[in-house]
Amino acid sequence: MSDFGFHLAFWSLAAMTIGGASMIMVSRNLIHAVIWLVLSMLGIAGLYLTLSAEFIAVVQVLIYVGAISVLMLFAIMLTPRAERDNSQNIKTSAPAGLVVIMVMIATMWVAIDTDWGAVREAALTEQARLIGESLIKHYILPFEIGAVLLTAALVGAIALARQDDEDAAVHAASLQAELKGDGSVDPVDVVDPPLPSDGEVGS
Amino acid sequence: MTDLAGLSSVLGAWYDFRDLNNLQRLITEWIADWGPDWLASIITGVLGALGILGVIGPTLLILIWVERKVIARFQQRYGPNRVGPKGLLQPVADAVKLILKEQLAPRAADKLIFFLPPVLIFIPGVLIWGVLPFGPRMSVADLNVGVLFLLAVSGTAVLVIFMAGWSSNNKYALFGAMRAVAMSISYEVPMVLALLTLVVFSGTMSINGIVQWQQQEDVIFILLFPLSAIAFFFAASAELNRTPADISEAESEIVAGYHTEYSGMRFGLFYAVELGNTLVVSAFIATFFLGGWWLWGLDQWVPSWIILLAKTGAVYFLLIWTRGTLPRLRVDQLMGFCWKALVPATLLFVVVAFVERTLLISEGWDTTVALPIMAVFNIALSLGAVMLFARVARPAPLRRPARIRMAGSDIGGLRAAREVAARREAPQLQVGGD
Amino acid sequence: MTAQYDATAAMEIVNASAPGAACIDEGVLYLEPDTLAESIRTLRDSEESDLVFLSNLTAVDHELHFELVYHLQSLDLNHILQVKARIFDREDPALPSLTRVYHGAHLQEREVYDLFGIRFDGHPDLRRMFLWEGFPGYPLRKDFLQMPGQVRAGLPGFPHESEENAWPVPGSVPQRPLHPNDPQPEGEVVVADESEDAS
Amino acid sequence: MTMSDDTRLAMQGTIEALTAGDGSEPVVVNLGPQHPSTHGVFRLKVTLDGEIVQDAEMRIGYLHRSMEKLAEERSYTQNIPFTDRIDYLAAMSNNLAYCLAAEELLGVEVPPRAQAIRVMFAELQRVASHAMANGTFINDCGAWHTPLFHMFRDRERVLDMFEMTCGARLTTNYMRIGGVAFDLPDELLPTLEQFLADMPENIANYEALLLENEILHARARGVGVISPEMAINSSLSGPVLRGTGVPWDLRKANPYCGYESYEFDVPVGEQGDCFDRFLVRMAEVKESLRILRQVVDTLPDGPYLADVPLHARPEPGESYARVESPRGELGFYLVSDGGPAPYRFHCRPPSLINLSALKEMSIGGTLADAIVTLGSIDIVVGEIDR
Repeated sequence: MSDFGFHLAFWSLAAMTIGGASMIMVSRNLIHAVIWLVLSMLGIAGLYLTLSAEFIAVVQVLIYVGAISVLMLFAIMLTPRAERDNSQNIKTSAPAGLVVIMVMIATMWVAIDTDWGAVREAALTEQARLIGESLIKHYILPFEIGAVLLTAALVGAIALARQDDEDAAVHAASLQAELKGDGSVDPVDVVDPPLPSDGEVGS
Repeated sequence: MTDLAGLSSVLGAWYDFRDLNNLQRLITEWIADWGPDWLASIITGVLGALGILGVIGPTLLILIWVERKVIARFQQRYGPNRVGPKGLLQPVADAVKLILKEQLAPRAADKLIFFLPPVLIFIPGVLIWGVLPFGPRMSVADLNVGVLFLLAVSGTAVLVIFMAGWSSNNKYALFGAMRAVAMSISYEVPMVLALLTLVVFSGTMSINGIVQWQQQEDVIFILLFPLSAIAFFFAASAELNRTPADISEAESEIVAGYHTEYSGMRFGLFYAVELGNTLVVSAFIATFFLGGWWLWGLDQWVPSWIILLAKTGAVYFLLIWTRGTLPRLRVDQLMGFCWKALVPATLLFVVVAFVERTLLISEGWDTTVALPIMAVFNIALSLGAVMLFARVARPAPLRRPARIRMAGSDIGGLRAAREVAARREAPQLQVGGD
Repeated sequence: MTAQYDATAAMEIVNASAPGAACIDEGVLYLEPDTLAESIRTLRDSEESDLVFLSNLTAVDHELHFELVYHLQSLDLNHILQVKARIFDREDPALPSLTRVYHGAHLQEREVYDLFGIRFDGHPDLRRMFLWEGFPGYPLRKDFLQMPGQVRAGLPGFPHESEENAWPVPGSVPQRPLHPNDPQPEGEVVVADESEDAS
Repeated sequence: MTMSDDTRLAMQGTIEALTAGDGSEPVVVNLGPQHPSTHGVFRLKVTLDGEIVQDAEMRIGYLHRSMEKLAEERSYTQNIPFTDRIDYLAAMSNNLAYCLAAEELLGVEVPPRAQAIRVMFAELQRVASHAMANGTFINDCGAWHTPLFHMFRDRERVLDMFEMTCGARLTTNYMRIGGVAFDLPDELLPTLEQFLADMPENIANYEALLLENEILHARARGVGVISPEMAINSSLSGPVLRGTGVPWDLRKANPYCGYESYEFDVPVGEQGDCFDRFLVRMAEVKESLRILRQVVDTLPDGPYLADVPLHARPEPGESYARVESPRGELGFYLVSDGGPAPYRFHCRPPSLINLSALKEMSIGGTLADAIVTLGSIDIVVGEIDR
């Protein structure tokens, strides 16, 4: 591919990535922020493509755009509406911002300082195989630890969700008590009343 | 095994309609002679996109007609038969009507996000066609990670659906969007696992590679992994929001789901992409499980893309059939079906595929003997798994049969009811139950 | 065939538990409004009457009083009993609600409240049902249509029976816009809709 | 740090939701008045926690035409067309119930042929109405209209027979006080014979398509359950009551129009869920066909209309007549003051009263279950609002 096409792709994708990322900070609405995040992620996937890293690009889209962003949307939808605003308080976010800026400077310094030699052509054709082999053979321990961690997170999520269920039961009970209190017809009594011969119906 | 060298010598000329790739290659070479090479890549890309759109556009219009006509026949009606010969122009008339209609937006809608989805939904809808192999060398992009690409692109559509539902500021739309998202991330799991079975067994992630594997081994995957094929079919119809899994636009519950607030051509775009996705999913089912463009040597004589279209049509008919016959499942039932039935079943066959692949490679079994044995074994295993599931996972209310008794001379209230219920004779009608 | 349940027997059942709560007038069982719910509960729970099914609940405006009509049915014994209650207070008519006895009275009582304006004390959700809150008047009352000309609601008679019955009643206010084919009323007439053009 | 009013309001709502027990805010969704599965302009306001119905409240009156008041201004015969429009899917049954009430008031004897014709049309109407009820019920379960269109074939043939006889298909206005408006036309009986010959095969088709359908079972079994005690206490009637196992049918309990001379049976369910109601309706269609067969075989000759003056003035008094309409117990309560028009005209609408227990049936189920329950009750909004 010629320089012009490559540069065009690189600069537009870089603009997309950084523009999306900046819009995340600017937008007040969390759902808008997620959508900008998706745009940024897509830009990164495009950058991977320009590096001929098809596998990683596709995985980036699959995981970050298809899964992580959807997960974020779920989290937002499950959050009470009052807490859905983007942060408003500069006092609490300033230290965090400072830390982020420092980390970014450090990363950029390392990135510029490192001597990235040209990648061998052969490595690119069989990325999937290489990644798979290195995961299963070379990095088997971290891989397994990651798997265990994810399983633990899964179990934790289930446990949290279960707890909510009990709350709902309590909620229903309190509603029933409320209904009993104001002297109206109690739906539970009404739905399943004792036989008329045993007692009174609907009273 | 097909003689590929001989085939390509036959397929060399640009006018050979069996392989339209020749045409494109000639154009590319011609441009490369005089222009810069980036122009060639851009022009071939544009040509490919135009080719896809040229295929989808008219096909969609015909498909709407086919679907309406077939459904009408299921329902003892004629279907569209007024506009044009046999009603063929009805979809065109509908499209013109939709374009002319006013496009409304709710006042409280999130305007930008509301306007984007009908356009954005087209991107995955069109991109996904890019990796579909119409022939040995006929796909716009023959990626070596084609399977992953397919999953990644189809996964992004759900985000657009969420945008549409959320920005409408309508509760039906939000319900539809949340249902669509929940469905999509759930049914992606069995879908991925079903495809993983094929990837493990054939050892390639290229879609064309999977077809070529089936061609090489003279077997179609639905025979080897029938349960994966069925699971993929279910998962695909769930992702496509088609009955019996159309909960995200369940008409009787949430009106039209996430596109409730879209009118005019905006709705038309959603509708078109939905139909287009149905077609492309049929094509992928045909490709993965039915051998795609290959059909036991027939592809030597008939253009491969016609074979693919025929198989696609058969799968598409199956999708229409289920839609016309079955009621819709509930949200929790669909989720339960996914996680309790499809995921274990597909997972089982990933393991089976892994074991069988290992036997084939490391033990060096003869495929001509081993594959039929494996097919028989897998079919038996699938049947056993389905029967086990039917026995174990049946919901409690369905375990008792529903009975209708005749009251006879017992007419009255609770006392008569007890007498009728206590009768010893067989009920008039008894359905369901274990 | 569904038999008519003997009103005297029903009266005895009611009066056995609450003396004076029921009386019979022209063969119809009348219940005291104050103890209506208890009396009907007694009739429902009694083995002999077994009136477990509220078939119908409605009201009739007898101009001087309202009459609540209940049709109670026994399914097992297959008999029906008509029970009535009278309310003489036209300004604020009220009656105990039957919702604690029959869940099926819920909607029917709301309907009566909506169209007659009769309150049911103890009803859990007494709101207007067909008409909106704030609708002026109660349509099924006989005085709903009373207008300046003192027209009594209802069809006075067939036109062929007497001259007086020919519509419109002379001197009355038309209840609907005049049709060109209608006989034009004589004398001074207040036209309901002055903006009507000469169609 | 300032907080917007919106945020404060939203926060308050959240705190309320949190103190109420679980952290989720309930959503109120209006099903209707314009909604595909509320069968007219019926509005169900459901409060949802996720997909679970916490509360269901119905708002009605969008179709209120004040028929009971209008009827006080019209003579007894003039009121018959109103009854068509009360339950427009079972106009014949409504005509019949009103005419029975008026006849009781006037003391009219109905000739035997008229009685047989009335039974014939009431049962044809039941076949048509149940076809509609079952078809739309499957639609509410999410089918793509296929069973509905199949069942509409039968309904169409019934409506053709109505048209043949009285000129109207939906609002028939066919019954008269003292009989029916017209005698049967010559072509009706052959058409009816053909219909009776074709129906068993059609019903067998529906049963093959629907009865063992696992998805339908999953959607309708154990959904919208109501106990027989509660059903009786809520004044439910018709297939909804019989679905709970209570064998109550006015055609048997209080025979009118000579129903006692025909052999038929009353199907009852067991569980009281939506599927039982559906099965009861399917079985009732078969019983209706049985009655129709007998009516055709024993159709007497003679006058089809008693000699009743159009301008009838009944004695002061009251009457309450009930029939078993396709939806349940349909009653008309008439009070006469000796005038030419009813002093009070009241209709006991089965559709409205069958909704008494809708809230109890829906709470705890999902939104989809509430829709299926509503569909299984088989409401007609014209009758609810009147």
